Amino acid sequence: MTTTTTTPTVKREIKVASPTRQRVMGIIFLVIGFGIWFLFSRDVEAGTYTKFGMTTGGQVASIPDLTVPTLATLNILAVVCGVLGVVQLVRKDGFGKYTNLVLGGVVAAFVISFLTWAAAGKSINFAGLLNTTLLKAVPLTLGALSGILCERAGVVNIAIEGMMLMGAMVASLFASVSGSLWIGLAAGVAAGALLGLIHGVLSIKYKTDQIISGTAINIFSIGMTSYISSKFLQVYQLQLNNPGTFQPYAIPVLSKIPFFGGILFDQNMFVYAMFLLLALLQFGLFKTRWGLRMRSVGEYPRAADTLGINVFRTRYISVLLGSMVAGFAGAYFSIGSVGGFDEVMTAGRGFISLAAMIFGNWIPVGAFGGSLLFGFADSLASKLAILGVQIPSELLLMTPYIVTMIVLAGVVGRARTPAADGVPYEKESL
Amino acid sequence: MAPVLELKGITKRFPGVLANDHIDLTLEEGQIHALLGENGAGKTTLMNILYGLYQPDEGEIWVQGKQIKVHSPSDAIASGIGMVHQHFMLIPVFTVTENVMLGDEDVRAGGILDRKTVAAKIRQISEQYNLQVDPDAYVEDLPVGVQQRVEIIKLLYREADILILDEPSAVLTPQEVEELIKIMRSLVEKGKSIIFITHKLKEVLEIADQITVIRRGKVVGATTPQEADQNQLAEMMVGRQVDLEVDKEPGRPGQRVLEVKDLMVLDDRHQLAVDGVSFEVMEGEVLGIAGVQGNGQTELVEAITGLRLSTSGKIVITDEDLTNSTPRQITEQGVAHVPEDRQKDGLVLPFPVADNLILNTYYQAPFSKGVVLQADKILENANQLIKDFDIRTPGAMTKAGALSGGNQQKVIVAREFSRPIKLLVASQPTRGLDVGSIEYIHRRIIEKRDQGTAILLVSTELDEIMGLSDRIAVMYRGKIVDVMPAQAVTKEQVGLLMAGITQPAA
Amino acid sequence: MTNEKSNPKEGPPKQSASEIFLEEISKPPPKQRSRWRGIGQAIAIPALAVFTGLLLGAVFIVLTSESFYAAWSISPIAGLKEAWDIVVTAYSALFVGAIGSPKEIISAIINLDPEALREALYPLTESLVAATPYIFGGLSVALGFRVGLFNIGAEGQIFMGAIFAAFVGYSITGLPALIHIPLTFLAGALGGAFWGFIPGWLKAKTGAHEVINTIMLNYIAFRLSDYLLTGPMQRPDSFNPVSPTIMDSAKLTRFFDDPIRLHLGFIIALGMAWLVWWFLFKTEWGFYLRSVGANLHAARYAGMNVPLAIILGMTLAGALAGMAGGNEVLGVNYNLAMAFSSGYGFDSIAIALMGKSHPLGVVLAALLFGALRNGATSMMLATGIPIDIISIVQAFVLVFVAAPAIIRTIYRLKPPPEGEEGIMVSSWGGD
Amino acid sequence: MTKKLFSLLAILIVAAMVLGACAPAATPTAAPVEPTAVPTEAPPEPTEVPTEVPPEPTEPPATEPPATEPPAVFKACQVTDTGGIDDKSFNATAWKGVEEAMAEFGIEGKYLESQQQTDYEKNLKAFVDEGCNIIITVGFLLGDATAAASTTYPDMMFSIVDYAYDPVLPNVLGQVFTTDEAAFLAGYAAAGMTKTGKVATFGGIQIPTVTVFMDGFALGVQYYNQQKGTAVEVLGWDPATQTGSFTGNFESKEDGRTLGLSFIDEGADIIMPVAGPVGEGTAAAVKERGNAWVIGVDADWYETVPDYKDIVLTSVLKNMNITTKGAIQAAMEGTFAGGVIVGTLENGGVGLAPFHDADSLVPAELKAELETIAAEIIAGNIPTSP
Repeated sequence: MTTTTTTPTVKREIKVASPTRQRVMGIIFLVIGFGIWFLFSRDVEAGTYTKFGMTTGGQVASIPDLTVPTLATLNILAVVCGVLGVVQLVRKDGFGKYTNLVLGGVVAAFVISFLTWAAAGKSINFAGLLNTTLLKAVPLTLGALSGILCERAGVVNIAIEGMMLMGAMVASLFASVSGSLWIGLAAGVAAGALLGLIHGVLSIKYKTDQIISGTAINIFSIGMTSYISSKFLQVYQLQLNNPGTFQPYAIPVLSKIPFFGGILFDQNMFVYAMFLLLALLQFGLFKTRWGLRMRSVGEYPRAADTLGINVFRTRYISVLLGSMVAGFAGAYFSIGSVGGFDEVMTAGRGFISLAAMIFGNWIPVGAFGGSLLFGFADSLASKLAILGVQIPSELLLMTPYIVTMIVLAGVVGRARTPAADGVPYEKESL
Repeated sequence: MAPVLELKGITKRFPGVLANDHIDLTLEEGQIHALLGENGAGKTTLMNILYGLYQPDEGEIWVQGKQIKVHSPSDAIASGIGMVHQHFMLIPVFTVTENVMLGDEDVRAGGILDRKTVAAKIRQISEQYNLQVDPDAYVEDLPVGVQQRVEIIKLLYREADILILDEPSAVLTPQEVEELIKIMRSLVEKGKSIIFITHKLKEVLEIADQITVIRRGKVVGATTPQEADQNQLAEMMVGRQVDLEVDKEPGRPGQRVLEVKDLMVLDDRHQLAVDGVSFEVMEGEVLGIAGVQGNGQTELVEAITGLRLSTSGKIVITDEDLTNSTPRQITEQGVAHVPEDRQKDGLVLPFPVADNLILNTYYQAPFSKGVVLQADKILENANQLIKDFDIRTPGAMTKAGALSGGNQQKVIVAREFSRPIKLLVASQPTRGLDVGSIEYIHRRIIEKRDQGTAILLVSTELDEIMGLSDRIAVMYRGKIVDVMPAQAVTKEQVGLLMAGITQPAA
Repeated sequence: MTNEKSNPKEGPPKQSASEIFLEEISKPPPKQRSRWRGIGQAIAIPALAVFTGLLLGAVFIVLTSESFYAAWSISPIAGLKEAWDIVVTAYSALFVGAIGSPKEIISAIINLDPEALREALYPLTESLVAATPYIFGGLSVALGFRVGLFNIGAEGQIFMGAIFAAFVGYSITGLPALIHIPLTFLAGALGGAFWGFIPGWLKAKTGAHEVINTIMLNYIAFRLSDYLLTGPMQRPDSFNPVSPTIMDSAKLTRFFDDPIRLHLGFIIALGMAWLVWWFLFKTEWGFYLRSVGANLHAARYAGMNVPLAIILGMTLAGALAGMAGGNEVLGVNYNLAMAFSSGYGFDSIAIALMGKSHPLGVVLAALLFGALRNGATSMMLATGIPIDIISIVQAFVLVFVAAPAIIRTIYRLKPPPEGEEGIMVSSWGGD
Repeated sequence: MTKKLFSLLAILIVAAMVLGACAPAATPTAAPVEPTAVPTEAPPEPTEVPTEVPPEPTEPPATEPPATEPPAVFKACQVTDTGGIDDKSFNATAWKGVEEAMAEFGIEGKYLESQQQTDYEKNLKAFVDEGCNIIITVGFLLGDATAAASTTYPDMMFSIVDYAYDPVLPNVLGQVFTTDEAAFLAGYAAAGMTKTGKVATFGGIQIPTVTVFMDGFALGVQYYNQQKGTAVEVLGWDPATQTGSFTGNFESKEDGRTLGLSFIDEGADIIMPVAGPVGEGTAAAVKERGNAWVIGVDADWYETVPDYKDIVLTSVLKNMNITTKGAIQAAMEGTFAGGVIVGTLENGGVGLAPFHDADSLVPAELKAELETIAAEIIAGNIPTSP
């Protein structure tokens, strides 16, 4: 990264904005507006209506479903986007610092138009869409938080996938044997911690390259869980791999909030835990002594060392906490979402959460945003399949990956890595 | 009364190096004790031991008449020892407040940081010692001089009584150095004691109460400013007679080689860093660009060498318009570049010396035939250059990372000087080098000038600029404020220009 | 911030690759006389790493065997004997499955019975067949590391290579093998190269991290192959997601009669390893790419085109991975079916790391992995131990190779004179 | 300094203790005799259709189970496809057949998991070398490899699940299933039971063995609509255009859960997931939301995933275990012959599982209709595939 050297000394009088970008944005808005009209509006007969469901399935409706005239909605959205584009182009400096916000709005308009069009004459459950978006984001966010914990302290963790798998298996095993989901959860977290300890010892004490250590843990975990699974869990399915699941718990009052209540406050423990962890970490990292010290170790361990902060201990603690979160995320798969472990059931989520972490610039809320984006694209794709859009399923299933790539390339710039991420700390060196 | 600090027989060995050899040092209360020595003499190692970063193999540390064990910086801090490191120990993405409180935070219940209280303390300390800083500013946005103040505030915040300042003036303008000296005086007045590490003789003579000189890990002398002069000190430090002046004939400028016209360049944050700069460099002359770091010199050099695009203006090298050409096109026009940061930009440290010597010519004959590298030619070239440029290395196949700083720089110089060049762009060519290497590099540059090469020298070391240049251009806030013949100006005049003449440096 | 890559040197020209490699991994000794000691050191660590990995694997097998606990409950001695039996049975099956039974081999040689010899050598050749895609994949990841790129996307590139190779293999007819084989093989390389080019280009142009993009592209490649196999590339007379069988003229030559499947691909893989070594260490292009990988700032200052190197590095890495895919289709499977690979790409990362990103190291690591994988089948057959035990052993071996300090501690070896050296790859911390 | 080694070992041992603690606890006594935890008393008697193992084209029927003692070391060996033995789908069900044969006939059973496509040929050869008497291969992915092996080893008996050869190979018995017939019944039942007027199905990956379920299901619903003039909607599959919902894998239960939730959000109250273990995720979603049913596939989920027995409406049975066991039996008795064995509604190869606990909720009228339709399908009067 570039900025570690001491660069600027003087304040410059002249500020040069990037006019090209502003112009390009304007054109993008226009193109989207045109696209809504060209792709969707022209295709719709007058008089059709689109119904947006506002309550998730199995809930008592708190607000009525929203039915909109398809064509009018599309035209209005197209015009709005077009106008925004014109304004952006005509005004000097466009929307200035609000440009990204407007861009978000325009993209949202496009997505809504798309849904309105796809569900023309039918209905689509909007609340459900957001609900599955959130659910899909849960393990990704947890995984990304695990990564943030490790990497903010300067230890690269690509072993999230392996830790998740191990957490999932151990949680299922212990919950089945003990009959208590909580014991299973604790065991899953402990399994993550154990792998974290190995990762820590290898990368902090032995200064092994952290990518290698992480890769080894991934391979080990996949092998170990599959081994145990085929040798024991599948054979004694009912005794060893039948843990049950945490059931949703509707928070009184809050779950009665119209629309959002059902999505946010009628979930199982893991969803609440994710929000709690997210808030704790976001707050902890930037507002507490613990966070300040941990980040200092990830940015400039020698500086931290000179101020009496124990770099090694801080890193160990962070890696342990991070791997515990990964173990927790793993437990979500086997006892939080569905009951039981299956070989490679995490299906690459650990790697995707790694992407979410980088995407969110190592900031918890940002990683949550990345996870939501992925979850939304994923849910949207499955909604479209349900709506019967005539696109081959395989191509629809590519959507979340493609969306992530496009957003990464287009909107999010270069990531700002913690400066000492992946660099083993040598206490004494000339 | 016992001295504030006493080091007795400190010894430290690193694999293959005896960094400190039974060093004794005594610091009296309210005094400034200068520790003088060349780079690599063992000053920093000694201070790192005192500060608990390293553990000594032998020796004792006494503070206020009591022996202490310093296992970690926390122990040092607890004993009232504070240190400003040569490379600032500041985290660029943190604010001043965060940097100051790190490790000794004021917290409310639950470990929540109390930034307000700390910021108030910082303001109070700033006032007391006249160290203005904005507690809420991000360190990466601050000028080096201010960053140094932050470092000092860090010590005062921790109520350190013994302050170690490691090469504090290396990165400052003359005016900032003046400022620093004032600060140091006021600290001593308020009862603090200071160990001042440097290799700059003038500063030592100006403010030190005691002077200890070390060379190759050993104390070679202790004296006071009253008893010693610059030449004596230099001799003690280097171990031989040193000629502090660069020996050179006046330059004989010939044809124009480089012409920069109305050049505008943006920095990484899209701010204007080079603001309409114009100048020329002739054959056989050294144009020195003086200026405090961060006034656009880096961007200027990068634009000339093709590493950064300019937004407008022209760069012409021997009648060829090379504005916004690629680095390779420019290199092939006979432009050599000695970069500012030799480890980051100049060398591939894991590569052998031989490979580093062909880093920008590897694709040309005789090193490459077709696409195949000619190992024997590469080796031959390396052995020749190692001899010609006196690079101290076990062999051509030794990794560049294993060499000392001076020899690393020699590798770069050898690579750049050994090809036929018309223009040499040298950025901070001697930063962080020992006196011997500095001498050597300076001699080489003048030699090159006398062969008719045009030389653009960018340095923040005013002595270097004064010593080498035929003409001096001063850069301030992205503009060249003046260009003048070197003989016609004094150091003080240039120093004022560097600070922007009318207003003092920020 | 020392980035201690085991960086090879441009040795005197007359050295063989293996000599250079051994010197490189043993930190070139300053004087000739200690050279053999250096080589011994170089071999000792990996050998001990493999040994220790197998040992820990054995402990694991024993601890998960019910019969061990049963015997242990009778008496500890019975338990230990049972443990010994379990391990011996398992590992001899592994050995025979990977190398072949020495008895059979010797008797076949004595009797000069070609058929028996083929049978006897079959396990060994199968190990080579299994190692072939690992060589390609390992080279791909290793090349990426050398250019400072982390190619997690080998798996997707393998799929793309397989798709391209299969298509050219079955759709073009009437060519002689002499043309068709190279053509299909190159098509495979092209497919992978295409899939490597995308993240390379994105990184060079937008700074988007190749780790994210290659992960995403893996999934896209999986879905794409699903789509193609159920649609455009489906076998005409079938509803199943299997491509048509490739033309005989596209099949990589096999050297022996059935059942030995050893084919030209193995030779090509060795050739590619040599080529990659030659390219990286002997040509100006290799110098260029390695410079960018080792220090892109210095490379840029020296006039090298860094974005181009990134694109080129990813593309070449992709091409090598694509060859792994093509090799499997053209040499062994003769068609492309859904889920034809599960994890070659990810194993390749481990292989590249074990091989210290050096082509010869990669070949050796791939041979080891191939042998383990192949032998595991026999072990499972003989003892019912799930194949996954191999992954566990691999993980241990990788750790020990990467952290020689552990091995040195266990076996009380003296540290090398110049301090310990592990393997380092550039991660996203280093720009 | 052995501390490091020790700590490493300690980690291992701790990990193993975990297993050590559970494994024996869960193992009743000796392993081999009753290796499965799934209730193994007789194979599940599917619905009302006969259970006898179907005779097929060429050879005389394999009547009742043999009373004679089997040959000493008859070996039945199964090669899985890349899904592995625990795919909770055809690999698992076929293996269940082998296990049943082991229990019933006292033979030896083995399996090999294939990790890669290249393993198929190798594993087949390994079993031939091992001296297996019959080799069961599973899935279309092994189609080519099995055909090749059958030519190389003409004396070996093979049976392949979910695949058939045309022309038939003399030593390979293909097992295929008209799953659509059973799924049709499930669709009809679902249409009759839905309260919201919407039912759903989805698959793992869009391949024929998966979509055949979905086709039958959708057509069953359509047939109900025709008959009753209702407008029950099928979400997730359109048999006409062959597009619909898939998870893209057979592993991620989590995907099954979220997709299940999506279907419930869109108003579906009966879901049939055709995606191996992924379907269990859907069952979890249904259980979580309540108010909905899931229809199992392959085996009777009421039995195999008892956690969800209260929300399993019924299951579409694809009795690969019965056909596999039948093939083994034929091989043992010397009646084995190549060809195709088609599991149909008629011969019990496929079928609809009982409603079990839901039985009381299903109107008698609907049950009667299902029986009639089953008869009609068997008679060939109702088309069950598009």
